[in-house]
Amino acid sequence: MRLHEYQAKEVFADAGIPTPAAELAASVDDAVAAAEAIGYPVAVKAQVHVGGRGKAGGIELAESESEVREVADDILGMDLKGYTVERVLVEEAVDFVNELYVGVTMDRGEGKPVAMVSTRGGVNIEEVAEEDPEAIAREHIDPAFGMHPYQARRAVYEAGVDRDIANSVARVLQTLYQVWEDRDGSDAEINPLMVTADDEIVAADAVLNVDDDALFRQPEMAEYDEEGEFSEDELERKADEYGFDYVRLSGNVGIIGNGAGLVMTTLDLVDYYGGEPANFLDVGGGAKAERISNALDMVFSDENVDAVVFNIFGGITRGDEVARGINEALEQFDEIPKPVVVRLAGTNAEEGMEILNADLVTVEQTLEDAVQRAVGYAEEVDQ
Amino acid sequence: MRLHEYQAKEVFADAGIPTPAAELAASVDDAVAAAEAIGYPVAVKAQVHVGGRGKAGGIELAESESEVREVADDILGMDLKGYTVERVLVEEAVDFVNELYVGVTMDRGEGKPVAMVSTRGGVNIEEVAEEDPEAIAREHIDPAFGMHPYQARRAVYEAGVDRDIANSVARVLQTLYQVWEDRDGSDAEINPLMVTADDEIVAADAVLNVDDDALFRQPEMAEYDEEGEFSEDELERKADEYGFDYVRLSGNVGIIGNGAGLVMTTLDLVDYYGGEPANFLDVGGGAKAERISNALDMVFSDENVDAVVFNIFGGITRGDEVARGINEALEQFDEIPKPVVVRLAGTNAEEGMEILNADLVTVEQTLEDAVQRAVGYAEEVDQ
Amino acid sequence: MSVLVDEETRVVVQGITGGEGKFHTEQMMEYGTNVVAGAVPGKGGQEVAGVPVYDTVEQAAREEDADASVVFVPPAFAGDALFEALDAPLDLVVAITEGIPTQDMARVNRQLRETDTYLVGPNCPGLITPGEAKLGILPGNIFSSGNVGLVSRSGTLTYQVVDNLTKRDLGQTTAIGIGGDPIIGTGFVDALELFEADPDTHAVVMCGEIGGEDEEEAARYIAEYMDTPVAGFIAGRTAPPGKRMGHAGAIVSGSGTGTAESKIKALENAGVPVGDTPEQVADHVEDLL
Amino acid sequence: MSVLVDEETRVVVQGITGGEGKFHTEQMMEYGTNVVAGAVPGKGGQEVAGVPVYDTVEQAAREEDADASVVFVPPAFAGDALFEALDAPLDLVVAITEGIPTQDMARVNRQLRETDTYLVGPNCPGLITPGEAKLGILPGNIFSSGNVGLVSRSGTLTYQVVDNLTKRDLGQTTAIGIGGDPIIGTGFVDALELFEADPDTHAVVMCGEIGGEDEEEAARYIAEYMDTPVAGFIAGRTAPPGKRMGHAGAIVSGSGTGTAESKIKALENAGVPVGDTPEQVADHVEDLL
Repeated sequence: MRLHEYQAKEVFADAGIPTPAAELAASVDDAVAAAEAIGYPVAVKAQVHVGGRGKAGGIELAESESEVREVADDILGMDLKGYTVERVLVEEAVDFVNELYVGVTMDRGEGKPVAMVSTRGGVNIEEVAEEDPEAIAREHIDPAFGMHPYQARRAVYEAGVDRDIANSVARVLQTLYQVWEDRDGSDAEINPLMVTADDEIVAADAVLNVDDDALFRQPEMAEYDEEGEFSEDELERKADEYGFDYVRLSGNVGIIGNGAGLVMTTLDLVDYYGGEPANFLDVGGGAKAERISNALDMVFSDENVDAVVFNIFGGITRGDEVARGINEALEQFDEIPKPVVVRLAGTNAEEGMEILNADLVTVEQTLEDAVQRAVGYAEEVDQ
Repeated sequence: MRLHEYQAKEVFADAGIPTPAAELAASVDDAVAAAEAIGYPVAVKAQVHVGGRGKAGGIELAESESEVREVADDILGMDLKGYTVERVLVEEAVDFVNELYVGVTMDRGEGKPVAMVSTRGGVNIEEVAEEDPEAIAREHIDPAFGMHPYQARRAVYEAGVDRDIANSVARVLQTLYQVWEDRDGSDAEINPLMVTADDEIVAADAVLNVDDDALFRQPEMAEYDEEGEFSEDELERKADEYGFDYVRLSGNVGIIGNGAGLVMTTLDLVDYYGGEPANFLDVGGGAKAERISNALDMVFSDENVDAVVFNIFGGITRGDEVARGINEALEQFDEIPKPVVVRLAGTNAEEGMEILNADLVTVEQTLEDAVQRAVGYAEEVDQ
Repeated sequence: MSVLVDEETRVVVQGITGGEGKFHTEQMMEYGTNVVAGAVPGKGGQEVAGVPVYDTVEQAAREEDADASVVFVPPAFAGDALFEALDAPLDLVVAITEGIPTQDMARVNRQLRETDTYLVGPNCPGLITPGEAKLGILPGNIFSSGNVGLVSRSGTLTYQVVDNLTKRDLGQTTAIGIGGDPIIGTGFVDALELFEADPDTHAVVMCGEIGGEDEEEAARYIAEYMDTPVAGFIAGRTAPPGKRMGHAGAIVSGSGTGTAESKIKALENAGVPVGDTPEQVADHVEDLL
Repeated sequence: MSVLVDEETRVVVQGITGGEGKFHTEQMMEYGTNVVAGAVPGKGGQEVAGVPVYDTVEQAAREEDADASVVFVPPAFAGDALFEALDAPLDLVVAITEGIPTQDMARVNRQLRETDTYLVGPNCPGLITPGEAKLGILPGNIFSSGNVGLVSRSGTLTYQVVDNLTKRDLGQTTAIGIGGDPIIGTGFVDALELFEADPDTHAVVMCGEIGGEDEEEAARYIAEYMDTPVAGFIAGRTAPPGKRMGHAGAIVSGSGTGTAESKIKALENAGVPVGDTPEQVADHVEDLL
């Protein structure tokens, strides 16, 4: 779960990290009022979950009331990489002499948190990591002890941060780690951490992503999620409601399966046999009739989809239950919206095959045959 | 630093451990008012830093206003093992069916915290530990991770606590550990943890001792210390003010030295040569003139003392500074109150010997000689 | 022979009184697994599926001489359950639970490195030595006994691949589902080490997927240390960057690490034939034996 | 020969810019100790007593090839300084600081067990190999080179005993003040092991005191493993129960453990002659050599 900039800044500020004066605004008038209260110049920043907002025109400076009115009007309602901007953060524009980067994330390979500092802040840090890995100082954290203060200092000195501000930056990094740990963060980042002419440091942007699996013990973060996105992809929002792992793609073969690895493999096979996957949809383990019906609804609702492959290998999931779910879902239609190819294997697969209504779906015995048949159907429709 | 029962209960209750309704009272009228508010029966408990208050008559039950008046009058102002009772805790008397013990302390041998549970609460746990060590379940805690919930449960089940209340007791133990860790405890204890007929559990007594070395980061605990003892031994209070490590004993040879091991050794030698040590007084490392003067003041103020041995082996401490301090301190007196034997060795010892005013003190070259001389003086005075 | 589990393995089920715990205990016992106890705080003294339940794992291990556990404890309490299992101590802990917070697993992982226990999972189907014992939720009927070791990050993909093997009479020594989470106990390299040391395992199938660098690390291990031949499969060739493909661990990073391409290349460079389809994996195994 | 330190030992002083740090750096260098650097956050680039100061211990260790540190950092920050030293990593860390919170030391001690570093202290005078190097605050002039190893929980008591030895020409290989805190790094047993392995140490003096069970443990070690003879001294025979005698660790428990009597008995049972006075300790050493 990803917090908006304004939410992450609230959390960071509460923990003691300096952030610029700022107010959230949902209308041009509110934006102007906020800017008047804060004083000029201000930055007007789109609050949407996309990276590179600045380059895409989602962040603008304004020196006066008329400028605020103009840029707020531009940004509010704009489409930013598929997301409609419904709110902006109006923020004191900080006069900086330097931009740093500080971040904390989980290093999967090591199975440990890692804290990072760089003097090359204000730019895409992943690019820095590729071009010049030495420009980022890294400290691995022992998850039993948490971050020791000397580790924050060492990372800061190692990164080459000026000695005058080193202690303040180390304190920010230490606090950022604590927030990351306390809030079950997956990533926490300040980029840029601005340094002013009189050696003040200010978090000019803020990222805090929270581990979805830990939201049960992070009620405050879960509340932030409620304030979340207004204009996600409609299908992805539906998947959230249904509780599916779902990723929308650009092809025309809809894919439903059980288990992440098997669904990915089904996508790969669609591609291997010359088709294009329209989505990743995992119904999970032990899916019952309603889930099956919801999954079909998802894929049918995607207008890109021309044919569907339904691939189940039952372990906990039972083939007979899946078959009943498919029948129920399809029997509601006078005409089946898109051709559906079904392949059942594993637990109660034979029973399932018998139950399936062969008037409504095409049944195949192997994964390879099922995928090829669905790709064939999709090509036919496409022509 | 040791908290009073009422203070420890405040801390435990804040952390979520159930404690009985209670009020502090410094007068009989206040005690009665408290009892009326709480409802009868109540326990009236002396708030002084001594163990075994119950047996010594410092805790009494009262069933009515007249009884409260009577016992509060008895207890307030009473002398309990050398401490005058100035305040009592008036507390709801809990109707219990069982008494448990839970505690957390540092196991020096292992260098790790240890959590303990026993179904033999309400009695002196050190006696239980000696008579029947198996009656106490122990869990060593990894100080890197803190106490895992399974450890609290395991200790509780291991101790044989009834399954009906096991989870509640485990929660109390987990909380007690957290308080111990968060507050830099040296010992935290609930004895007895009472179990009522309807399986409620209540902390009927509370011990929390805080690591003196950690008070700098425990401002709330330090504040409790201010409310602390009213009637400690006057000399021990003086030692606190001066910042000396001081222990008062029952003999008549006053002892001043630098370094705990050497001072203990000096005490042992006084005993070995037939004398009786009056105190342990360590002036610490690098003592300057004022400290020396304060130390002499301490020992002279002890009316039991008949002679003083001053034993310094200089490392950081410089013999010449010590000698000057002794001279200054003694030159104030028209008559030296008690004979002082001085032995200086180590850093600048020769200079020190020369500086010492031989009219005021007896100088000896070795530790053994100095102790024997002081013991001799004390015997002379004693006769 | 086999690795990690056989018919002698004495199993305690953590969370045996829950719906899933009870169901799979019965399934495991039906398959022949030697389930000797359950462990659930507060439920000591009960019986489930004919085995005694204890309040703590330590009691269960002590009283019933258990040396392995299968964990069906809900995610909020699973981290603690794993610490408890490591501390019992047990030789093998299989964590089926999905959705354990990552930071909990980082702490468990830290402790794991100080023990001699094998932790399989979490978020895994478990492992099976066909004809002897299964610890977990795998459907026993698709497996058959033989000389192929299998290690996989995915559950149902494992079933698919095993199905292809079994249909060609390519039976298995042991199949291990190591789980799809970002932080897991036993990884590819640990499993490959075990198979390399097992004289009855004549070939190994390794099913990887996008995300992380474990497959690349495994490829280095295979090139350097393995004599037993390995065939590979990598799921997620068509996964777009930055999207989580079901498994919390299955994500190609924005900067392009963790791709299927890089993993396939690493394996092929280590001499591991990688199948484009599960069927091709079975072809490769036939060639290797 | 010697244990732990000699003239080759390359020392970084943590907290070198403080009053005590600076003073004792000069004293150590005057004695001949090879102090190569200081480490103080924010003071990198400065020079103290002619040696360069670095912001981190790791930098100091890397740039100046240091293998040991002496810690004069104030108690509130000392725990962190010790973690930093262990992580540099260094072979030897000597913590002079008095008053480090016990829970901080429990955490340091936990980490220590995962490293190969020797931590001496905290709350100790340090250690000295006469004529070669001292790391700490011991007065160099009372020591002399010879064949007696010394290990002690107390500072000034060490000086007293050494003085008695030196005056009889009983010089020392190395003298180690292990410190008087409840939780310390190197204990009696560690030090005795080192002396037992040192061919030049022909006898060892062990000065204990009341509190804890380290002396009893040392007695068991001596009885079982040591060929080198040991003489003992125990301070605190007259200490009353329940009172802290200066050292945080020097306390006889209410239930009567940690007494001088028990320690003396344990040592004597292990064949260690225990002196009633420091002078008698020197007598015993003469007898043992």
